Amino acid sequence: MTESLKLTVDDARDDLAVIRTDGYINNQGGEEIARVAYELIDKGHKKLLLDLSGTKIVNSIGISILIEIIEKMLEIDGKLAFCSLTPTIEKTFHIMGLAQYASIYPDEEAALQELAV
Amino acid sequence: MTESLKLTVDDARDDLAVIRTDGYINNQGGEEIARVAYELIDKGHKKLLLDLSGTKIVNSIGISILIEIIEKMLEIDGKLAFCSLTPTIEKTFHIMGLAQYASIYPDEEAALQELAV
Amino acid sequence: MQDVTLTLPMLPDMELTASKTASAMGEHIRMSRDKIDEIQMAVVEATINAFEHSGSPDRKVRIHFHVLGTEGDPTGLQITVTDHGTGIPDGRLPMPGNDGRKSAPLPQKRGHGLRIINGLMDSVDIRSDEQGTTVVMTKLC
Amino acid sequence: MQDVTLTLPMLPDMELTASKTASAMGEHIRMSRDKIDEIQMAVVEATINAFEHSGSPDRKVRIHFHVLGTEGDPTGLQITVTDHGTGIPDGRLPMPGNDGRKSAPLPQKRGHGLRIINGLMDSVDIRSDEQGTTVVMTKLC
Ligand SMILES: Nc1ncnc2c1ncn2[C@@H]1O[C@H](COP(=O)(O)OP(=O)(O)O)[C@@H](O)[C@H]1O
Ligand SMILES: Nc1ncnc2c1ncn2[C@@H]1O[C@H](COP(=O)(O)OP(=O)(O)O)[C@@H](O)[C@H]1O
Repeated sequence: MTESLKLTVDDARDDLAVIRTDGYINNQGGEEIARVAYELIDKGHKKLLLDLSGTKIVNSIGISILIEIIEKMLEIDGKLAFCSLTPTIEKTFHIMGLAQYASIYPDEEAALQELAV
Repeated sequence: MTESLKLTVDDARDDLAVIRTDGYINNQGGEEIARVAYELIDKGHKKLLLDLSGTKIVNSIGISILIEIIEKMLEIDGKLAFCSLTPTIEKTFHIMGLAQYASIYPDEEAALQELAV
Repeated sequence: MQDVTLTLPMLPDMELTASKTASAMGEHIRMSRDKIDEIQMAVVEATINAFEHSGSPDRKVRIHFHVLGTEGDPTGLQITVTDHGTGIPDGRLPMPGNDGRKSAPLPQKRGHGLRIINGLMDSVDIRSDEQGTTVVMTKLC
Repeated sequence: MQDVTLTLPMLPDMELTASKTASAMGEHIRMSRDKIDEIQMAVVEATINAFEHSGSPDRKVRIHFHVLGTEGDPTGLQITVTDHGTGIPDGRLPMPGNDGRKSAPLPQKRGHGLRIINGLMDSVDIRSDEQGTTVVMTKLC
């Protein structure tokens, strides 16, 4: 009975994988992202970029699950980054203290330039 | 205090002009379309194509004003046609009896092919 | 249990608030986009009718969204639009087989709202008296 | 006069209905897209708090949208989210200067909702007791 988040994964690069979201990041949406992220980590990807250009709305429960992914990434000395946030979602990430632990880029191009080194 | 409809006009052709709508066609929206249509008629355009691809919602008051444009067109032996309607707007045009007096095309390309002769 | 109610002031374009709520409800029960669009159009028509014709002294329209079926298995949406106006005058309700217009050379301009609602929804029930008007319309998934 | 009320059942994703209504209201008074987005996010947080924490026996949340200023010159939107639950436990309200977390090596996962509402809206007033919780939040145009 919930509107489901759609995810597409681009794991063509060795180290870095991109997850693109489309829809609402609520509880289930966050869990779906985590599931995909852990699969990518298991496959050896140490850098993940979450492209939220298709996401116009989130809630703090969904984002709390993204914080779990950040924890996991810090454990394995990896990195989770975000791009293409709406101004409100970016503000929310700052309020939640997430921006200290994860880089935020304006778009995929800018993110890839910095991450793919 | 109303969300205003945006219109763009393509009157590069001699006989035929295209009006593209973006937004809600309510009372004011219909009147705005009529104002632009009458200007184009005054400039000598005898065929008008209304491209509603940017309109997802209409109301019957707005559409009643489009019927006035059809009347005007019949008077001057001209033609008003529509394209790019959502299935619901097309259904509504049929219920209102509009489809008998104005041609409806799937998109601008199909409309121009038939109208620009 | 799954009911949503919305009370709107009679102000320009407030019907869009009703149609957006209808859309959210339709998405909630995973209706197809086309059916949701039809519901949105019908809700707009019922709401502007109350705005334009009811003459309701409280200048409010109440819209009730009721999910048919169960929470796990919703089967449709029933929407009730209520005003406390003066009611629909006799003879204004569209009759089956009488589409409200003579064989005119041109389509009639106004008087389509109730027929649009009938045409787009699966079932429509209108109750109207001097206390006001209630339009109950149903769309199945 | 320009008030809209919405009563929602406590069901998954029903907060989106509230946020869509908020969006329609913001558009109605021609607020900027960014401000509308902030309102939508704050309304989602206040609504899911009521869903998740209130324990309200009627399993309903009431949301009231009030346009500030006059009809011709709206100056903002005041949104009140009310539940009839058990209230916010003492010590859970975020305090100014106390952002609710110690200087931890990681951001805390939960407990951000009320701070998000405070951060995104222009003013927020929370009243809560054993009869329930009312969050009043205002955003100026
Ligand atoms: N909520 C209402 N209250 C009072 N009268 C109504 C209401 N809805 C419809 N009517 C009456 O029924 C007539 C037909 O309505 P409708 O089919 O929607 O067409 P229109 O709104 O274009 O007149 C209206 O002209 C009005 O007299
Ligand atoms: N409507 C409510 N009814 C009862 N308790 C509430 C309500 N809203 C918030 N709370 C309490 O305040 C705490 C903090 O809420 P919040 O800042 O939104 O973070 P979170 O929802 O992640 O816990 C909640 O854990 C809950 O105990």
